[in-house]
Amino acid sequence: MFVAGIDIGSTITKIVISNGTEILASMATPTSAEHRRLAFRVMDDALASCFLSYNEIEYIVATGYGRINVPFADQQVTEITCHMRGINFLFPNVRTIIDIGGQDSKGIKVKDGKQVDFIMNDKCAAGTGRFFEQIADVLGVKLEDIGEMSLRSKNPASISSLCTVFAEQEALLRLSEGASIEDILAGIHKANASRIHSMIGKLKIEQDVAITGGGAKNLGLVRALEQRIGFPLVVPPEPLITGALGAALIARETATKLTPQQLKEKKAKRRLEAVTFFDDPKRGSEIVL
Amino acid sequence: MEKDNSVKTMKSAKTLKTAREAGYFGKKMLTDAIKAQEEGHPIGWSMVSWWQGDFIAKAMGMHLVYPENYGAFCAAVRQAEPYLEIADSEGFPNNLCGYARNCLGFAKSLRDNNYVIPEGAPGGGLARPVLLLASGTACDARYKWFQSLGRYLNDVPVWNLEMPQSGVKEYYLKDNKEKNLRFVVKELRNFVSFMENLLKRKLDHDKLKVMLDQALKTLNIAWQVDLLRRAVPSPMVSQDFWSVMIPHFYLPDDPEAYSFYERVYAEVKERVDNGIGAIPNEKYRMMFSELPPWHSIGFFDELSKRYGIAMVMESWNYHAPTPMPEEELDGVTDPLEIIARLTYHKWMEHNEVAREFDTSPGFFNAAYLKWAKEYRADGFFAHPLMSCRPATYTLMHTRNSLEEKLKVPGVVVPGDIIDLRVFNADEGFSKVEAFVETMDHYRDLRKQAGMAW
Amino acid sequence: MSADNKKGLAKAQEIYNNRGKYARSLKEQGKKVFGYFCCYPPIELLTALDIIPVRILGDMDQPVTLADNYLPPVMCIFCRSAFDLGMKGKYDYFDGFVGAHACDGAERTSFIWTNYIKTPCNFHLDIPHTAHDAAVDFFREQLEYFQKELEKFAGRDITPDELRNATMAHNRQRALVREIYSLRKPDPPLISGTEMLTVLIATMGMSVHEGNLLLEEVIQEIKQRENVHEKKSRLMIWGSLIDNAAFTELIESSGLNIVIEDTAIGTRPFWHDIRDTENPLQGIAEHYLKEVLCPRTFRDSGKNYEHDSELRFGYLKDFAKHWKVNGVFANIIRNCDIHGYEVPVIKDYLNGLGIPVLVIEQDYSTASLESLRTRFQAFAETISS
Amino acid sequence: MGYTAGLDIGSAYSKAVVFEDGELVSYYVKPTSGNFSLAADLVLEEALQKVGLSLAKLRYIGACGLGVTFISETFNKITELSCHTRGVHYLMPSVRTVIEIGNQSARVMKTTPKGKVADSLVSDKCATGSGRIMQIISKVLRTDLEQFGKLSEKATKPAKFTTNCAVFLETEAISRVAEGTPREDIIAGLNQTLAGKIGSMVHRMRIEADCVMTGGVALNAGLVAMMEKEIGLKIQVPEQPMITGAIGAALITAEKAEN
Repeated sequence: MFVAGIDIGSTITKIVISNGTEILASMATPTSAEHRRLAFRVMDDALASCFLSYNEIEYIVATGYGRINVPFADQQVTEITCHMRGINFLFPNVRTIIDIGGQDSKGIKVKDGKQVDFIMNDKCAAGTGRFFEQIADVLGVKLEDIGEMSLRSKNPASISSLCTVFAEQEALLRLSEGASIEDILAGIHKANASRIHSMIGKLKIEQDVAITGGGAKNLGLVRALEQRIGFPLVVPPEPLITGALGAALIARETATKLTPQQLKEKKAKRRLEAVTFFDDPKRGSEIVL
Repeated sequence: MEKDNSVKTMKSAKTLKTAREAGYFGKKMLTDAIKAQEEGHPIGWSMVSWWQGDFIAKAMGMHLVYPENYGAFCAAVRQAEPYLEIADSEGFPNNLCGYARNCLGFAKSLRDNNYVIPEGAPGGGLARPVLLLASGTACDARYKWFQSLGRYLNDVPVWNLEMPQSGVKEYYLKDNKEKNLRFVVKELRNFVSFMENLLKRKLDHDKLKVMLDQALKTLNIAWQVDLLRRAVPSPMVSQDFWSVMIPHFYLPDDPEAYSFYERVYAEVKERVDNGIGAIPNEKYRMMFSELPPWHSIGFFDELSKRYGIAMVMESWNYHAPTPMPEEELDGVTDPLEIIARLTYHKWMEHNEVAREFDTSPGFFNAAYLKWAKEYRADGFFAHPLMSCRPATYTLMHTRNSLEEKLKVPGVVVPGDIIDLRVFNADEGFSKVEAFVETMDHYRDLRKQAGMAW
Repeated sequence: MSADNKKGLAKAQEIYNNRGKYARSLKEQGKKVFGYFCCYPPIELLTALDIIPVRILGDMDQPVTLADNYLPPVMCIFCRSAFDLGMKGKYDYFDGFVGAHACDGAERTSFIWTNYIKTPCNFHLDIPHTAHDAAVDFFREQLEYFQKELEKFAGRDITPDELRNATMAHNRQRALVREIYSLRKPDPPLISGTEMLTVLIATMGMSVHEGNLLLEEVIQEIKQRENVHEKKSRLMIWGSLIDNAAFTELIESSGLNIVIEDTAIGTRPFWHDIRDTENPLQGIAEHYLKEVLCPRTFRDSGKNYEHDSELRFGYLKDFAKHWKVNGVFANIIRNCDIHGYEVPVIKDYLNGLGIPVLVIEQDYSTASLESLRTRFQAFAETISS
Repeated sequence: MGYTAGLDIGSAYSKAVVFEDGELVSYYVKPTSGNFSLAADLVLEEALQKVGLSLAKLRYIGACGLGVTFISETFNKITELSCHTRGVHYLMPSVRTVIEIGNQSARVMKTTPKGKVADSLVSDKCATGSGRIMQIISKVLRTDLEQFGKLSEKATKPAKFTTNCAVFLETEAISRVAEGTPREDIIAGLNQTLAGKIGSMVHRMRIEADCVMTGGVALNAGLVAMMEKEIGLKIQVPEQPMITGAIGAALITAEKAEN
């Protein structure tokens, strides 16, 4: 039985196609503003890579902040549940999950394979990928390099502001004062780790603790968090796709509960063409993104 | 330019000799409590209740410590952050009162250490209490916070003292004041029976009377120091006041506090007599409201140095009240009633000004309207607090009233009592630098309007 | 106005949508209208003089602008919003204003309100912090002053019978609201949280008699319903008030049915009747201090933390049981101290009963609602698994 | 009197002006691009070069702005509020109210007939009411700030923004695009949000005519129009609205030195 999970995050769109036991295809590509069209594009690519068609996929679960914009999905599930399922599948001993996404960060508590509590950051970019992106941009370094660079610091700079816009200025001031980029980045990571830690702390941290999402790829952040929390974190081999994986797992679970007839009816309801604002001549706007 | 960090830790250079001695009283409160506990005396954690509960508890042999003061203390030595973080992860919203979060974090660390004060607690920590004495005056935090301490001080009872805070108009309704006082006295009696029950001992009325007499004397002399501060140039600025306020505010019944104020008075008087200002080149006089950034008091030294600004008077609620009119205490012998009248007077004493200026609430903004003229204020320094709404709610209104009614302009520099992140000294300096021109302008306006200063 | 031709829920919706218009139409009929803050001012006294009490609410749909200069942004956003509407003239139809020391926010906002928004009659009620007998006496004495001020304004006295009748009418309203609540016990409930909110807000802008008629119509209407609402996980709301249907709609479209709300526009003003006492003001004072269960009133502490929690929140256990609650949403309007301090204890207490709690500190703005959807959906997923 | 230079080294733009005997003779503006020292050196050099001057000819340098400490020459530091007030007064002496929207905050200043700060108000420490937002959103919409005015005029149903965070405002804008909200409506909504925020500051000041708006954002005619509606007064915009701070810095410095 083929199933798929698609996770449209604020920054990256991820997809997992599975035959029910193993992953056949997984992809991650930047999210653009036009989710519907994007969903088709990544799905088309993923299907092509394992020589499948939409009709052969029994059940598709969409998750992530753009989950409602996936016309061909059979069901929408929040990324919180999907991350939990993905991590629980990979690491059954994990009790606490930290997900650092592009524009939010979350903590999830798991007990006996069930989600018992969760928390999301509150309308502030601190502790999210967006924060690091802005800082990397301002400092003129590559986003994927900042973690490693921060680990080379011996004397982390003091960054007090956790507002991205003001931290940006602070970083520039420190830079102008002669602090090295490494030290500034270390300061930035420290400040964010402390912010994330106090958010997760509300859930009562229990071992094992896993970190997922784009933030898990930032080694500097992972180390800074480990230092705060006091023990090592579990990092999945491909932290970006845990949400999509969880979605695929849910898809399989749901599909097995349905009769072939029900599955067929579901599939018939899928919309396989993106009718969107951008395709609608009546709306007549010239925005190109 | 000084670096951000160094500004934040700027300690204040106190100008008065006596102000430099005042630190003794803060430490005394904490260490006396720990000693008292070792000797088996009951400890109470008390909110500032403007002397409503303090003397009664103390007269019954209870030793009081003040978590609010402890919050300011932790902030001043920059050791509040770890406690704030604990409170945060306990689930308390991080916009709650900074003092409260500091205390909740400390209480959790106390419980987790089996009620033995953890090593390294600032100032030796707060001894474990048998009573949490809350207050309904001024703000909700001061009973909600103690109520939520139940999580960590499992079986310690909370008592909440009542104090009416009527609107200005309501205050003047016929007989209302006496009715309010009757309510307070009744509640104080309830408090006494609660305490007698808790401590299994009787209130010693004579002892209470002695403490009260001493306290009224101390408050009186502290008030006289305030009167001296009307002098130009200002003999004593806020940086000094924030140090010397501790004894009268927390320990007015302590004879040591009284003799301390005698010395403060003498020192300030000498300055006034000889025309000596607390700061060199006083050019502008400002009133400060509300609680200061305890971690950065040195900011105000810098304002003096750069712009010749003297902070001549500060939040009314930390000052000793004007002495009560004699007829107010005529024939009153019940110490509980004297206490009720004292605290009520402290809270309502500016209502007359509020009525004159047609502004409400009297208790939070009217004092500045009176003082602007008495202290010849050129400006109003408003310090909105990120984590204290009650102290911040009326600031804008006070500033608006001062500007409209007395042509005294205000400057707003946001910060916090504890949280270091909000206060930006550089931003503050640049606002004040421009504000200096504004004060000049309003001086001209007051002159044109024929006002006295 | 068109509300006249409508009945029941439709009428409630109409008035909910046009509160100001409706209040102005009452004035055109020669009625006096008073605004009041929170659920603590005893509106029975207003009713006794045929004055219409209109509950002052904010507007989550309108950005706060004018209030910035009087109430800084660190203040309670609900208070700021309400005051902002006042400054923008949205409440210019008030003949009177009743402020209350319900919490710091309500108290200081009431004071500032009277400085900048003038009404012919205004009164501030200093609600005591405890429910001790002395506090009840004190509050009753204040109500006597309040009554005199109202009588002065109306130019006539309130007879004891008038006050008694007014109290009975409001008790009747309380009973009717409780009856609607009981119609939320079935699964699915006969009336949604959103409909309930519009009904309650509508009654908070009309005379008690009209309100009672409306409630009777609503009861009749929903009793005849069949399968109007879907079965979903059952949610209790506790905490700061919600006064905008966009919020409840968001919740109820995220896989949850709101079945009961322990808030100031919910059970709190309606759950207990006012006792008939020899001096009617005594029963009123007792009711507001002892039976309106906002955590703003300090109740003497229990023997220990568990006992104290039980004394303070035990009634929630009954709510949860009788309304078959699957989860609780603890709603904290940002900077609401009264509810903010309770977050850990309410979590402890309800989790102890096996009930999951979703805590959200929100910004009281419809524009930021959509970002909460994932949380409600994830909570629905959590409690249904 | 000779030559005086004024510098305003902001977080987004650096500006330099040169005065000769009290007359503005040259100015130069360029993005700071994260390097305060370099930007400061560059703008000063360019401004001098435009009138063929060498650094040695300058008698005084006055400066303001976030990056002021990174100026390598000896200079006189003056607070931005005074500089902007004074700078606007130089360009338009009849002005009594200045609305200055910088990269990080918005300020409203009332000026005395002599160009001193009679009263001032600075927005909270949040990027919402600042030019930074415009910059971020213009990036999202791939439109120049100068186009904002024209586009917002075409709006039919302005989008709603109420988040208080610049970063999330960006997210909101992206979501609006994704939902199909026309660009004009997004810009108009953004202008409305800012106009409301800054308008309330202006109300607080009980402003007086004439009123002027400065800062790069003043080039957004849509915002200016909405502000005018909000405050009920005509708002003027200087030809080059970004250099008022630098002008004030030069003038105040020269004046202080002469006295």
